Amino acid sequence: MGDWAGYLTLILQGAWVTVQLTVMGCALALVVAFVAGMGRIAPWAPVRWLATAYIEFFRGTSIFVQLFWIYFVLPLTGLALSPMQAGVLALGLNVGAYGAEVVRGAILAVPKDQYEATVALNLTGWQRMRHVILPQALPLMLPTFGNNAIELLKGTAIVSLISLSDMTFQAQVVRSQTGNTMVPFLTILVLYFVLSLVISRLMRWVERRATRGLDGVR
Amino acid sequence: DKLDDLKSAGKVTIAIGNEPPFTAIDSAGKVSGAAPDVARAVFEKLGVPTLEAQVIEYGAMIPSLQARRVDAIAAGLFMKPERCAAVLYSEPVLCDAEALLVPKGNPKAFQSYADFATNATARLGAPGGGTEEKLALDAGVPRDRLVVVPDPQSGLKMLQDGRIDAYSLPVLSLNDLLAKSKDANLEVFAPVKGAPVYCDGVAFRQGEETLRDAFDVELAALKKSGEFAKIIEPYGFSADAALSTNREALCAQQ
Amino acid sequence: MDQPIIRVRDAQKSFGTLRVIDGLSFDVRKGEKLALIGPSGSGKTTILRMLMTLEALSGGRIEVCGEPLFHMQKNGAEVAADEAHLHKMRRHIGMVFQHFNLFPHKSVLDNITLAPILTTGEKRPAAEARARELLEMVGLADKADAMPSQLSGGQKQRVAIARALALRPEIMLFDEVTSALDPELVEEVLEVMKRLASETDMTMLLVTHEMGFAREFADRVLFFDRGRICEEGPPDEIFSNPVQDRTRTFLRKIIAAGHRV
Amino acid sequence: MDQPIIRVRDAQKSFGTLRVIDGLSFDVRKGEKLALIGPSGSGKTTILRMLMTLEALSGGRIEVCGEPLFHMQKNGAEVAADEAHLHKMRRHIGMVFQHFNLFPHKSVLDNITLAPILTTGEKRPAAEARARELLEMVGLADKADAMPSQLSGGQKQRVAIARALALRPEIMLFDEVTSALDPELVEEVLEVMKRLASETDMTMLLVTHEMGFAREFADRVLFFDRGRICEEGPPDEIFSNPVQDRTRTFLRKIIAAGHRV
Amino acid sequence: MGWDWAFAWQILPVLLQGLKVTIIATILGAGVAVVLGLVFAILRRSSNRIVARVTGFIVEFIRGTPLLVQLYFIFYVLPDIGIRLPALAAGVIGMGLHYATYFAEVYRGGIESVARGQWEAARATNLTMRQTWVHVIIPQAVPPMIPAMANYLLAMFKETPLLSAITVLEMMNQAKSVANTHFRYVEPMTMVGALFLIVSVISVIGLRWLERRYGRRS
Ligand SMILES: Nc1ncnc2c1ncn2[C@@H]1O[C@H](COP(=O)(O)OP(=O)(O)OP(=O)(O)O)[C@@H](O)[C@H]1O
Ligand SMILES: Nc1ncnc2c1ncn2[C@@H]1O[C@H](COP(=O)(O)OP(=O)(O)OP(=O)(O)O)[C@@H](O)[C@H]1O
Ligand SMILES: [Mg+2]
Ligand SMILES: [Mg+2]
Repeated sequence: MGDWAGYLTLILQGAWVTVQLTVMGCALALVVAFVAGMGRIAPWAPVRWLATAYIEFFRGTSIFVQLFWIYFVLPLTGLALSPMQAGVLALGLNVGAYGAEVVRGAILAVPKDQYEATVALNLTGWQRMRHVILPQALPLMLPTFGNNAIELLKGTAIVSLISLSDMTFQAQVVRSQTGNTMVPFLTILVLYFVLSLVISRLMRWVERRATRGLDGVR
Repeated sequence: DKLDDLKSAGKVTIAIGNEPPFTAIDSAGKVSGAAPDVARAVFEKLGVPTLEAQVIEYGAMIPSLQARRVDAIAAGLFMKPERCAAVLYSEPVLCDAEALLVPKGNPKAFQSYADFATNATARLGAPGGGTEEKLALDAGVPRDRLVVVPDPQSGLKMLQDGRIDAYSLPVLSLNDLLAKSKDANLEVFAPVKGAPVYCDGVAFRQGEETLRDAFDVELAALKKSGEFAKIIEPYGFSADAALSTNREALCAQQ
Repeated sequence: MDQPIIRVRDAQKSFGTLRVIDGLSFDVRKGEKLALIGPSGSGKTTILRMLMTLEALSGGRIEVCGEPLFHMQKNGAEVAADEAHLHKMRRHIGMVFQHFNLFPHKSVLDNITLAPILTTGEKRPAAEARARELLEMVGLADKADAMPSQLSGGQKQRVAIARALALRPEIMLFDEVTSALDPELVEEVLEVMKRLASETDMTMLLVTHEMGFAREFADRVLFFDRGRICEEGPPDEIFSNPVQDRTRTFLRKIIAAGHRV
Repeated sequence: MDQPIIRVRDAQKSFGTLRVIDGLSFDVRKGEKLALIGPSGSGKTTILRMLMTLEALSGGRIEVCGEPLFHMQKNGAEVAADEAHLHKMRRHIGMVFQHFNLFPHKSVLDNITLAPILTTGEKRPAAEARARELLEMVGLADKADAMPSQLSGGQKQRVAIARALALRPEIMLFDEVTSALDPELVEEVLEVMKRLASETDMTMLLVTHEMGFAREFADRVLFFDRGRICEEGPPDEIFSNPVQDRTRTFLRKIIAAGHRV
Repeated sequence: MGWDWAFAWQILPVLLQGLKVTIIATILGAGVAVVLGLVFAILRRSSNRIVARVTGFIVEFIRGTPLLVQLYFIFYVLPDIGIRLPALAAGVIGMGLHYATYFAEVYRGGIESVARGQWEAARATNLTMRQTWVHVIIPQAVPPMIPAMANYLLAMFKETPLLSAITVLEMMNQAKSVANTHFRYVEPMTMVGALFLIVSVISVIGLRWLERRYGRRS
């Protein structure tokens, strides 16, 4: 039972997998969130329906079901993904659906006044979005995005259920090797917390940058 | 065909359960255990030098094989008629009887799965979708007293904590678990009365008969040369048990 | 020029079942300064917003600079205008809002130059030079680099006026541009508008509750009531000698509330 | 009665490092109608809010009805008032806010009866009878069962006045009670206040930008500037013949902005 | 590997059995979260700095780490210190504790959504603190909270599959068990997904109704 260094290495390897899943999952979620979120308020009805269907489906079913489906059922149609790909896809699509609502909400939260000013100044649809609406919507999204990123980090724990060697999975391995339950679980609890702290610090920094200049006097 | 694919890839991926002595993965990530060691030896002879493993819950192994997540299962997944129908088994590799992990002295005197059916407060732990669960259900143990345990370590812990009265796995698995736990308050009762002896084989996907047959040929050679016994006996398995039976008999055995 | 620059004919506007503009017709000559007054809810804002194409027309017809605003020719027939047509027509018109609607994330200068650079393809240096001229005109030459949040209400509104002017519209619409301001700050904005009225030949439409200013500023006053024009004429007539009962009642209330007429 | 009902002595108020009220002293006689005027940010609202105990005093002393507002006797020494003392003192004072602050989840009648029933233990039938009387007085007898969201701004403000009166305060504070209203609706509220001023001997303090009304309503005007009283006197003097430069500038701007004085 | 209707029909009762456990766990968990969330919210507002800080840290820690690991901890580690909870109880407490940290935020938001003028009007009409809470603040703070709470209820519902890791026989566990015995993942997983979706869609319709009724509109 003495090989703690080895076991810690194992957990840290898992932590690295967790970090990879989180980063790639967040990247996918971000892209999907913007596409679907703007799709939901697009002027073309079919785009809106598609975005709505995606969002409602992924928010309506449990991430477990999505993960198991992607992992076990999708390959039967010929699309076999590695556990890592399946994990990133499930996490990204799931969190992306929540993110899409954030994007939509933030865009709609920009006062209608601002939109009207852009009409009065004769900007085109894309110019309105690009120069006026999105720059103001972004700071509104960031705090929730931060929370979503932490949700995604926590979500990575369930990929251990499809036997991806993330941190939680490795803790299980250590547990079965050593017969000790407390130490590996306590270790990963702390590690998860540290990772979530890193995310929230990072997001706060991004937020500060994004709002710099806005409301300069406040 | 499949064997050519594996050869050209130079590696084969198997499903394992991380349940010593059948299968194990150590802190460096190295795969060992009787089943993977045998599989490795045979695949090397077939010209596939590298063996990789994915740890998968027992119940998910066959679906994973069907979903092409792994090329084969070498995990102590015992042959049974339904399984034989779902996958292609090689000739038998590892044989073991069922056992019960119970508190020292077996205070409630459990000897068979039927004992759990008659004792109205007895709770039995077993892996989900495993042989033991099936046997217990067939013996009349009600669902609510048959606890689905996710992994051996959890089963041990639940027994220590008094959440279950006994935990059922093959003999050697429990011996290994008990040895690791160093818990003097527990003992292994084996074999479970009325439960058959089971053997596993390496399982392949339906339709890949040529691969399975090629595997069988090399496996038979391995058994003959005595190398087979050298691999599995250090883990506590009996080579004779595997030699004295065959796939046909095992697949017919309820 | 004889042809009116704005021509509203039997305009209709409903929100749901609520008819807000009800068969409205009027003309505006080029260069005319028009004040729109009337009780709350009578549709003054709505008509300005329709001219700015912020609201669609429910019925009737509006022409601006000789072209229909909400209609266009296509294959010989007249059809509803598409975004491209509206985009073209909006070049004629600028609008200043009650709540300024400055872009809070852009500096004063960027607020003013954004649209010229994006819509008329003006080069940045040229746009900035003109923006500074306009800031000079509204008395805010030193605020070019400030953010809107650092300005007082009156300053914000003056920037908003400069921003609208930067696109060189022929018609300017002002919707209660001083009613969100502290009383002390009202004057500086009205000052700018007076200057604009006297120094340019821009056509200006003004919705206001400041009767005193309307009187001084306008060539003609339209008194709105329930989505129609109830009385119109030169300011002196309307304010001193209103013909309609409704106009009289309205003016009496406004005066009682402490406003000077 | 000779003793002033309100006595402010060297009052101080800071928000962070910003000194908002700066050594302010004044008295109010019982029954007096006082108008507080002055530029934005001069501290008019703040002094009313302190009298209503919505803000704590940073320094100095305020007495209401002969008792210190923010201080009390304890074991012979004067200490900071506790909540019980403030609760007792608040009985003397009522306040009407710029944005009405009606309780949106309660009917008009419940808005008015809530406090009497809860704080003075009045019985419901008595409280309702009185509420209906007050509604009659403000001209809203038929709105007893309406919800606030169903009322116009002017009606809301009249309910707010009735709500404050229901507690029978000796002193009423009004903070720009008409500035959030449409101009047409201002009159109905001022009407109610005029009647209140002439029919009761309540002490009333009024912050307003409606100079015309202030002149008509007040016995005395305090002109605030930067947290102090810069000039005070009868309305006719202050409005027609201000002594201070600051007052003159302020009045000139207000007049230029179209307000009648 | 196609879809087998007969098999689907045959396993439906078992899955519905699991759905019942899922719903019970969700409701009990929500009950714990509602109460505990209020406790967290109150403690966090405490004027005692230490109490507020410590509560804040606990809340952040719980929210920053995965529920799965927390469940492992409660179920497998707590017995070491003599706390042995039945599986369902451990699951309910784990979920309740985890979501209490979210509910605490909902309470805070609800209270802050009441306009400042309402506090002032209550003060000006001389209501006591208790009267202000009971008659003015809470009646206005609770309705806007209802949609958010219903949202989290739905989220909890979708996270119940985690309880399978601590041997609770909820719907996902039943499905896995069925899948394991019959070596078919398509039907059980798809049906679990469908059942989740059905319950979610019904809940979302209910939620929209709640939002219309109680939600605040900007
Ligand atoms: N988007 C809208 N949806 C529904 N009704 C609207 C909308 N915009 C305006 N209205 C209604 O149309 C009527 C006319 O509104 P409008 O804003 O044009 O009046 P106004 O004359 O500008 O009044 P005010 O002096 O108060 O600004 C009002 O009854 C108003 O409630
Ligand atoms: N809660 C607060 N925190 C910080 N500063 C405040 C606060 N309340 C008021 N102030 C500041 O105190 C000063 C005086 O404010 P006050 O509201 O009393 O002015 P006022 O005379 O009522 O002005 P107005 O005519 O605009 O209502 C202002 O500079 C204001 O910004
Ligand atoms: Mg208007
Ligand atoms: Mg004020």
